[in-house]
Amino acid sequence: ATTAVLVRAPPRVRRLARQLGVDLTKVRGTGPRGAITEEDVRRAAAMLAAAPPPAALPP
Amino acid sequence: MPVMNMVEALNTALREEMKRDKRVVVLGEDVGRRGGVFLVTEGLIDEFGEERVIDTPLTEMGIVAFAIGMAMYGLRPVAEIQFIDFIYEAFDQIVNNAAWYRFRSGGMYSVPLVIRGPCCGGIRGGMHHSQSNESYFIHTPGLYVVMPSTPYDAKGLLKSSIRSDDAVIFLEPKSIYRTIREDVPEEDYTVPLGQARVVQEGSDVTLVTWGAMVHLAKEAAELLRDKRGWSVEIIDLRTLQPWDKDIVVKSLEKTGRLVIVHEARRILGPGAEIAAYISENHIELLRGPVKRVASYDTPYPLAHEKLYLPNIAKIYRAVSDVMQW
Amino acid sequence: MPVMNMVEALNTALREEMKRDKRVVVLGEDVGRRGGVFLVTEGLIDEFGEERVIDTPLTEMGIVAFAIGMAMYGLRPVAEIQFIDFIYEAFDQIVNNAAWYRFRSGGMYSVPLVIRGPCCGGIRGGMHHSQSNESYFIHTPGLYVVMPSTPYDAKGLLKSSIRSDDAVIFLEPKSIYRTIREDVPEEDYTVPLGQARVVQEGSDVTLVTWGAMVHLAKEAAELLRDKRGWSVEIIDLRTLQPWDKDIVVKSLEKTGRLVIVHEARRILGPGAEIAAYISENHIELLRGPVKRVASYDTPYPLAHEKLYLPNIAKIYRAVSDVMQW
Amino acid sequence: PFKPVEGSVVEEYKALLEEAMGFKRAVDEEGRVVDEGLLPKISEGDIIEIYTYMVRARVIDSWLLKLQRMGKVALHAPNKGQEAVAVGAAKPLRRDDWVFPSYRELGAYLVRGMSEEEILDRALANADDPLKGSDFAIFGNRRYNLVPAPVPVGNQIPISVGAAYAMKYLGRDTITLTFFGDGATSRGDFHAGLNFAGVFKVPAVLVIQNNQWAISVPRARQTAAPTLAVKGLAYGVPGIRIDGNDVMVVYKVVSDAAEKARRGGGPTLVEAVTYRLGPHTTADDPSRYRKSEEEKVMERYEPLRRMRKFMDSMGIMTEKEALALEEEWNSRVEEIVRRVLAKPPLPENVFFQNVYSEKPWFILEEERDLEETLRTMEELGLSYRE
Amino acid sequence: PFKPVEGSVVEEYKALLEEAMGFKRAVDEEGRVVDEGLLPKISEGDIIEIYTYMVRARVIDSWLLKLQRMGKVALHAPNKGQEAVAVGAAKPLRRDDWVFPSYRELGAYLVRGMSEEEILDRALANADDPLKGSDFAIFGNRRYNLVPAPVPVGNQIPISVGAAYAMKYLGRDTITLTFFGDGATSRGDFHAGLNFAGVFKVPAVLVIQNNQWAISVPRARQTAAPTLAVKGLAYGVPGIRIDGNDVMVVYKVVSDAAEKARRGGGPTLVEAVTYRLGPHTTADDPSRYRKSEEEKVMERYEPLRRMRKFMDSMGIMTEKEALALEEEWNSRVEEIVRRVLAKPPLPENVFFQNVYSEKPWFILEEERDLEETLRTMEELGLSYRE
Ligand SMILES: Cc1ncc(C[n+]2csc(CCOP(=O)(O)OP(=O)(O)O)c2C)c(N)n1
Ligand SMILES: Cc1ncc(C[n+]2csc(CCOP(=O)(O)OP(=O)(O)O)c2C)c(N)n1
Ligand SMILES: [Mg+2]
Ligand SMILES: [Mg+2]
Ligand SMILES: [Mg+2]
Repeated sequence: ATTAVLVRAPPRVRRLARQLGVDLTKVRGTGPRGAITEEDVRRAAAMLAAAPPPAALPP
Repeated sequence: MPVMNMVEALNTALREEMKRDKRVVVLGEDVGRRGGVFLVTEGLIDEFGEERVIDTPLTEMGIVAFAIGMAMYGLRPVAEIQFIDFIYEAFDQIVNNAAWYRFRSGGMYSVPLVIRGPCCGGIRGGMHHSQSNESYFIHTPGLYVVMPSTPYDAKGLLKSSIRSDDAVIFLEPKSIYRTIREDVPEEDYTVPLGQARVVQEGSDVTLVTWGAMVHLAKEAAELLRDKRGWSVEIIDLRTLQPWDKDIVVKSLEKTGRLVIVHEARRILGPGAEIAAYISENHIELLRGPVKRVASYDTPYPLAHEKLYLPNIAKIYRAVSDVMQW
Repeated sequence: MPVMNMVEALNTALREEMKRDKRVVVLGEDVGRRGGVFLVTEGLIDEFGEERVIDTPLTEMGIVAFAIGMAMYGLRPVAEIQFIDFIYEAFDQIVNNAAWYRFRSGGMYSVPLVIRGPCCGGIRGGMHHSQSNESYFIHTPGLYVVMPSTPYDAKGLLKSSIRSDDAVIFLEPKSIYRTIREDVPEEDYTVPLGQARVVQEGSDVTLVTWGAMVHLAKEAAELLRDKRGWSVEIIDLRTLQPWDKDIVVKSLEKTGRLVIVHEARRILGPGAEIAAYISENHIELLRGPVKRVASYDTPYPLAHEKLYLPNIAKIYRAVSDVMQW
Repeated sequence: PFKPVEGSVVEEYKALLEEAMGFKRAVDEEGRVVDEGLLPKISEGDIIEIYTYMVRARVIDSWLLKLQRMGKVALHAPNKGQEAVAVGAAKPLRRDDWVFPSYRELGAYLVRGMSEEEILDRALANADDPLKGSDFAIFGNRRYNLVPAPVPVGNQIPISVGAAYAMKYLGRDTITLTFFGDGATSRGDFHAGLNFAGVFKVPAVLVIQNNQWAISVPRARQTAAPTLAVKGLAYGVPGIRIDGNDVMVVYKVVSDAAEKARRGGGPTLVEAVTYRLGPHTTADDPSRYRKSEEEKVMERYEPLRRMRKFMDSMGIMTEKEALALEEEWNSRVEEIVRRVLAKPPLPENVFFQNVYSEKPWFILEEERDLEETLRTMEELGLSYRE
Repeated sequence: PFKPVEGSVVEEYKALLEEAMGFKRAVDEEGRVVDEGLLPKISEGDIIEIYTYMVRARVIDSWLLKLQRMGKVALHAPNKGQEAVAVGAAKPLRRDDWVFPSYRELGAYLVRGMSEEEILDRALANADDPLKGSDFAIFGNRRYNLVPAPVPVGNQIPISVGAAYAMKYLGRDTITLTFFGDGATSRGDFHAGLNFAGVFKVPAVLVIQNNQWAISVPRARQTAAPTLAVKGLAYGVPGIRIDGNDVMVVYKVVSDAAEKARRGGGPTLVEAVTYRLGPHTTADDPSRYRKSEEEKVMERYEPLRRMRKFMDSMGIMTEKEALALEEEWNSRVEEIVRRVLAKPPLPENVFFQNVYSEKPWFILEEERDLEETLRTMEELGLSYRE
């Protein structure tokens, strides 16, 4: 029931990512020990918003 | 309004409470003619006599147990422990009886006792005249644990402690006994137990502290503002148990960053509970780690106390760390 | 391999160490003819005589101080505290001397002492025969604090403790003294201090615990698997100070969720340090809050111990809470 | 200070030494009066009352043992053989004096006015338990100025001395009476308590129930001093050694010491020599550390038998009548036990009360946590009762 | 147990009582021999040596005071007036005996072989401090079997008794010598220590430096017992009261007690009556609680003056020669002080050593934290030295 990828982000950042629809496994952390910070998530969210919507995945 | 240092404020509080209430008695080693080694009880024996200002034989166990008996019978004893470092002989009596007699007796007996004494370091007192051992008491239900950081609070908190129906451990940071002077009203006032105070407002990081560290925190905050432009909110807990969680949570809602500064050692120091409580109940408020600036987990070293205790550099580092998040 | 309960395993450990090393002596109240009230020292007096298995006068302060002197002179005393709840009279000697003599003497004297005794609740022992007071010792640098959860570990950890050059507080959860039996090798083996053990692997949540709670945790994990399909990793710390942070961090890298279960009270219970350490150094591993399942912050109540102590329902709730994150 | 102590003080101390190493008794083990002067001046009615308290103590003691075996009482510390100390010492006190018992003073509770029902409520920790189920083996009730003892042996000693100081300070003419065992004399609390009692000359009577054993540790292992009473001398407190199985001498000596204390004459330490005829507690097995022969020899000295012989020889009550009293009380208590067993248990959240005078936030949070837990238990079909 | 203590024991105790309430002295305050039998059988050379140790103790004591006033020593507890107890008790011991001092035994350290330089290293907590700057006012060195005292008053008493038990258990013929103050007799540790000493009949000599004061609390407030030696009787330990300012009787009585202990005769409690002529510590102001007249009267009893008169009258050394010795040692120590003040301080991370036998992970983490902190301090231009 868990992801195999180790995500490093404090709970508050994880919550924000959920709210903004950011997939944390795809975010590069700039915080201590490479952890993802709130700013990292906001930046990723901004890029998501700027980028064109992804093509539908093949079934 | 007279200007007082903490020793004078405490002396005044004792004097006023003894005048107000015949049940208040003072006891301990050298509290009589000597007036206590820091002179907190100075002059009381002249005003109230030997039966109310009691020089005891040299045993903390005896002092505390004797005071428990007095309190159960209806007095309001204020027991001085000459240095809080010497309290351990009394630990059995404090835990089992001062803290728990109400519970053990189904509420039939209470122990309205104040155990007070100089605590904490910074005056080259060495291992046995410098300890910050509040954790042992915070972990013991039934006790209030109090530590003032200013003369004003010292007087108001000691009065509340004497009037409380529970046993109070009242810790006096001796390094600021005489270094801080401020206006202290002559009239009767109290500072309620369990309520913290915002020493200064800030928006970037919340610094929770108490006792002499409040003043260190203020210095550090200034440096952080000047050097880094960060705005530090400082909270003085004043009562360490029960601690004022609401004021801390409210501050964290603003800052999202928490640093705790205390003279007690780090491992199971009071900061451990604050950090644990926040991460248990309000972790979503945190942008990053909860940092503790505490003494190291060694006995108190006479020769290097300035490196052992929290200092400005350590606070500076801890705040810088949490500001990375 | 003989099957033993924890009492038998401890008795064997003492017997073997006493055979191996003449410096090992046992002392305490009723440890001689009576064999200790739980029979941990049964038969030792017959084998080793009154000078090595010493019934003392009734004072924990005396027992501990006397043992400190023995240890400083070169013996390896194992001092029994009849119930660990009675240790407070010895607190002064434990803190100032057992824990700190090495430091105070610049390393010239050490105190290779083991203080052991039954701890913890669950057998209708009431306020003074049920306490889990390990926090007081964890907060005191210089001490090792150990608590086994199985007969195998009990033997191996007690041997390590006796051979350690530091003072060890060895806590025996009396509720599982005789309830768990397992193979215990006859040969000499030790379980190293400071190393935890993964009791069972899991992927959803890390449950850190020790002593009798290990067995409760196993029951709860089964229920959680059956009812909710969650996979619980259980870590038995075995040594509470210094605790094995690496094993916990490694587990959190997998699960991202932490629940701590202990019989000690919550406020500044050992769980506070674990939670604080993780939120200070590894908060980025956490998906959500660190939950503590502990006893309530009241004295131990005889009449309602089952509601006071951690129980399966409380663990169930705590895990359910962290699984929401 | 550079000289010997004055001769008169040395003489005084020699006299104290004789009292501390002697052995006062009014009535010997065969019920014969051996020292008229040590018989208290009390009426026949008083004597019967005293004997009745001793009988009631023995009866309720045996019921507590039975209830423990039935699993109803968590633990009991038998009183058998020590009834004379508890009753004889408590009887001469006033209601407004304070008594600090240990855990073998059922007789003292009864003398103070506690009923068998109240004792059972406590022992069973039911809804009427005044101590709210906090601990076992401990009794006390403020209504009777009977302070619940701490379980840590001897803790009550310096506490009681503090209470005595408070009485003196407030100008009351009350006193404290404190009980503790031979084992307790080794604890720091004894040292502090006796020393403060001496220094502050408090109105206190301190009674050692020297029952020869501290669980398995014999009296001789407790201290190398020849008696326990002699320890008083280390504190400037007179120590008197008496036959604790002779209720008459206990009454007389404590009564005198109490009046002396009341008049400002300071504290007295009384070593009451007695013997524990049963196990230490229901969790103990004395055969591990003492021969049953010893117990048999000691049966001869036990206080009820002696009182029966004494009353018989004095024409107060025949031995047969005296034995019948025991039967009678046994039936009465059986009745009470039946009633008490039917009482409801303590409420589940009782242990959140009385931690503080007012509940701080964390107690309130935890009280809510308990409610939540009880709900979860119901959901999961778990029960916390055996 | 139901009988009085045997007559012979009572008689024995009466004799003990006389010793405990008496006052042994060999030489009076004017240097006159008052009891030949209490003079130790030692040579003139020994006497000069003993006097020299007393002189050296006084000299280093005064230097420690000076250095404290200069801010070099954190705190000092003056020894002045009590040199005879420390020197007289330590001198008869063997090198392999263990000494547990308190904090007024400079003379004992010297006798054990510690040099002035070593005392100063310790007091200044410099790089050569064997106790590594851990605390103030405490001295000790394993090399001399001189165990550093705990600052909590009296803690060393039961610890030393445990060490004495270990000696006996291991079959050694060594003993322990323990020093403590009049105030220390009130602590639980005294009670436990003396009681264990009596019960286990350990080879120990326990010396009370009864200097009449515990800071401001006079001896009479410490206990209502007429002497402190009488406390031994509570533990079956003989208590002997002596003139602690008469180094001859201290030597004699401790020497006898030590040999008795060595031969398996058990422990002895010695109450050495003395007087603290200075303040309690450099942080104290005695004028708050005692009249300076008292001190003046007590000067007459001080031990160095007495020794000079004694030696003069015995033709061992004139008073003038004896006084010159003090001058001589003062110059020597001045030299040493100069050298010691130039020594480097302890390393910054010294306090992470000796917490455990091996550093656990959290100590290592914190040691790194200190390094980091020192770097930050440098960056910020902060210093931790005054
Ligand atoms: C401080 C402390 N240590 C140990 C115990 C366990 N314990 C309970 S009763 C007892 C013996 C007490 O002996 P004594 O004082 O002679 O009283 P008695 O039981 O003989 O009445 C012991 C060791 C305790 N209750 N408190
Ligand atoms: C347990 C403890 N309580 C209090 C103190 C503070 N204190 C230091 S010395 C002292 C008085 C000691 O008196 P005494 O035992 O007579 O020794 P003296 O100083 O006279 O040599 C006190 C109260 C202490 N060191 N330890
Ligand atoms: Mg109060
Ligand atoms: Mg007994
Ligand atoms: Mg003194």
